[in-house]
This record gives sequence, structure tokens and C-alpha cells, in this order.
Amino acid sequence: MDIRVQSDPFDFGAEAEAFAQRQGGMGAVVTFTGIVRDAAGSLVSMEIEHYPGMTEKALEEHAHEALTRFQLGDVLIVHRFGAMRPGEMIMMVATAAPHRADAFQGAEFLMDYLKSRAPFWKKEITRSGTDWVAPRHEDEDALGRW
Amino acid sequence: MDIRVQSDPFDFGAEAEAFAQRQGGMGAVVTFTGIVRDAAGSLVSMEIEHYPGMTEKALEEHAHEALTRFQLGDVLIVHRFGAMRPGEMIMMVATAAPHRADAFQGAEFLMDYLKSRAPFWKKEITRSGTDWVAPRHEDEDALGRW
Amino acid sequence: MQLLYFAWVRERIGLPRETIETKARTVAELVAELKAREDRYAAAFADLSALRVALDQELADFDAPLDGVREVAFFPPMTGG
Amino acid sequence: MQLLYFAWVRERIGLPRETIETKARTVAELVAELKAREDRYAAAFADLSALRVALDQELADFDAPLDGVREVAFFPPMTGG
Repeated sequence: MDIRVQSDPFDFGAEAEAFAQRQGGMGAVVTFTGIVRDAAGSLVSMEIEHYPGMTEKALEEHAHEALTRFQLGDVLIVHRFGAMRPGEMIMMVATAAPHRADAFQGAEFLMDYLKSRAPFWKKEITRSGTDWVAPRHEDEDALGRW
Repeated sequence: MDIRVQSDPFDFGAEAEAFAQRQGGMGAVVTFTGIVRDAAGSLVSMEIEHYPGMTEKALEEHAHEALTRFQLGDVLIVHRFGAMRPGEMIMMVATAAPHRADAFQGAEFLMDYLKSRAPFWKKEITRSGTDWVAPRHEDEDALGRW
Repeated sequence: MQLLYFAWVRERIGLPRETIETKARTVAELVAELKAREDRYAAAFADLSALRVALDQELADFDAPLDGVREVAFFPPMTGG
Repeated sequence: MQLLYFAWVRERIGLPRETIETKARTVAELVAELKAREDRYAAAFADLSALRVALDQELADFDAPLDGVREVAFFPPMTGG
């Protein structure tokens, strides 16, 4: 289990490759990457605030639950905070399991919890002003399936 | 859309990174990687046979269906054939979408079709003999949800 | 007791953290106390349904007791990932 | 008509492909014709539920017609991924 909360960019390809390479006996590896998206065409940058201390704790709890619930062999979570530009990677998770269903479900479970239960807040700086990102109903609803 | 059927190994990290980097406007990238797994501890190698011509056609059809069905921005499929040792990567898929639910579903849909509807056959060479891998009921059942 | 504020809660109150003395027995009592203090607190806590609270870094409800709690954090719904 | 065999179908029959002349109107008729030929074909086609067929590189059923079909492939259930 590897959990990192950092302001620096991370190397998605290298992280994904290293994660997959160290999985002895696992047949399936799933990764998810979140990228700063400029949906309206006016985003200058995104700023992510977090709650140092609680963030790591919450991510560890979710990772532990995913490990046991889906019998994962391993979990990786990297989440950035601070300022990012459109196209930059915000975060990634990776899961490994003997079979693909568990690897997929583990990654989706982690993402659903991370979206609405880990203390991160996104602020969008656009050409017309700044705004805290409102939570999406879909994200809260997604938790209902677990 | 990028579909490759090859005997050579592929560089998962580099493919995943390049795929994620070229997704303008997509907020979510999911990758799946299948790895040769030595469940019984006696696997010497795995050999994958395929049906040249039909393989590419089937993968393209599935990729097209995933693209429209889940409104994906892009799809990558790399699948190897020939001999592989335990720990080697057999294949990968990657999907990109504005939001994570579509990226996850697109990747799972592709995997479910690829497992049971693309013309690949696995043979396991173990210390005690060789055997064609039997299809798993779970894999056929998984198609039912789409 | 240490109070922490994040995102627009922090912006409305105008500070990221403060140390207070309180006799409040629950989060709700603490919120009532803060709202009575100044307009900027009243503005930050106007709509509790738009707020979340963590006690010693664990998510909690507004009717949770404060016995033994050292750190209370208020923030909007989380938007990570 | 070109016939292709894959995986253990190929191994049981002992060759990967062959060209044949046939008047079979459906896949099922073609299978019956092949089974009557030699034991190795009878062995390969003994259990149709364990077999799949593709006509001109598209999956098909055993009762599918063969009109205009140039390539017929027989193989076990697929196990990719």
C-alpha cells in the first residue's frame, strides 16, 4: 500500500509501470487518472486545498477497506494539492487483484470515496472569476452502491 | 482510436502516459492491464493463439461500440499473441472520458467483450503438461450486464 | 479547543484556524456559539446542510458530543479526485 | 471454401487450414460432412456446445447459411484478455 499527498506533479506512466511490475501473482491491474478539465473553455487554473493530517488518514482508511473488501493485492493513491493548469494530472489510483472484476471494483470504490469523503476542495480560477467547485449529485449517489 | 495486435512486448507505462497526455478535454483516464498469472505455482509459460484478420476486426467493432455507448474521447487496445512468461503483460486497454463513470464502464465493457468475443485462445505450459485454458463462467456471465 | 476552517468556510470567516475556550457540549451548540459572535461566522454557518464537520480528523454529525475533542474542522462537501 | 481451425480444434484435426469443395447449405451440414470424413474430425466436432464458428470473420450460429461465404473458422470459446 502506497499513499502520497503532494503538491509536486507525479509521473503517471512511471508510477503505473512500477505498480504493475511489482504485482507478483496478480493477473489484473487497473489505474484511474484524474486530469484538470477545462469544460467551459475559460479555466486558467485549478487550486486544490486539503486538510493535512486528516487527508492521509482518510485515504489510508479507504485503501484498507478496499484491500479487504475486494481482496486486492495492492493499492496506490497519489493525490496532489495546490495549483494546477488544464491538462495536468490531479491524482491517480491503482489496484491489483488476481481477477479483473475485483481490480475494477476496488478502483471504483476508491474513487467514489475519494471524491466525496477525502478532505480535498477544488477551486476554479477562470477568466471571469474564482469559484469553489460544487459537489456533483452523481458523486454522492455513487457511494450508495457500496 | 488505436488498436494493436502484436507478438512483441509493449511498454505499459509509456503507453499509459502517452494516452493520458493526448486527451484534451477529458477528465478521466482508466487503464486495465492483464498479466500472466501463475496461480498454481507450476506455470512455465503461456501461449496465445489468435485469428489474424478477425482479431483486429473484432477489436475495432468493440472499440467503436464502447466509444459511442459511453461517449468516450478515445480508446487504446494492445493485445499480444505468442509465448509469454509469468509476470509478463498480455494486454492493456485504456479509455478516456469527461467523467470517471464512463471511463470505467467503457474499460469494463471492452474487457468483457475482449475476454469472450475476440478470437484469442490461451494455452498454459506447466511442468506437468500443456492445457488450453477453459473459459470461465464469470466471463460469459459478465457480458449479460451490457 | 482548536478550530479549523477550509475552502469557502475559511474565506468567509477570514482565517484558517483559531483556538477557543468553549462549554459547548455538541457541535451544534458550538456552531450556535460561533454564529452569535460575529456576522462573518453567521454567514459561514448560515446553511448547515452545505457544511461538513470533522472531530479530531474523523467525519462526524452536528449532534456529535465534543467531550475530549481537541480539533474541530468545518468545511463544505468535499470535491477531491 | 477455406476452412480454418484454431486452438484444440486445430490440434485434434491436425492442420490449421484447408480448402474444400462442399454443397453444404448450413454450418451444421458442413459439420456433418466433416465428421463423416475421418475420426479426427469426428473427435474435433463431437461436442458442438464446446465450439464456436465464424463466417468470413464474424461470429455466427451453427444453423447459419453458407451462401457466398468464403472463409469458415471453427474454434473453442475464446479466452483472451
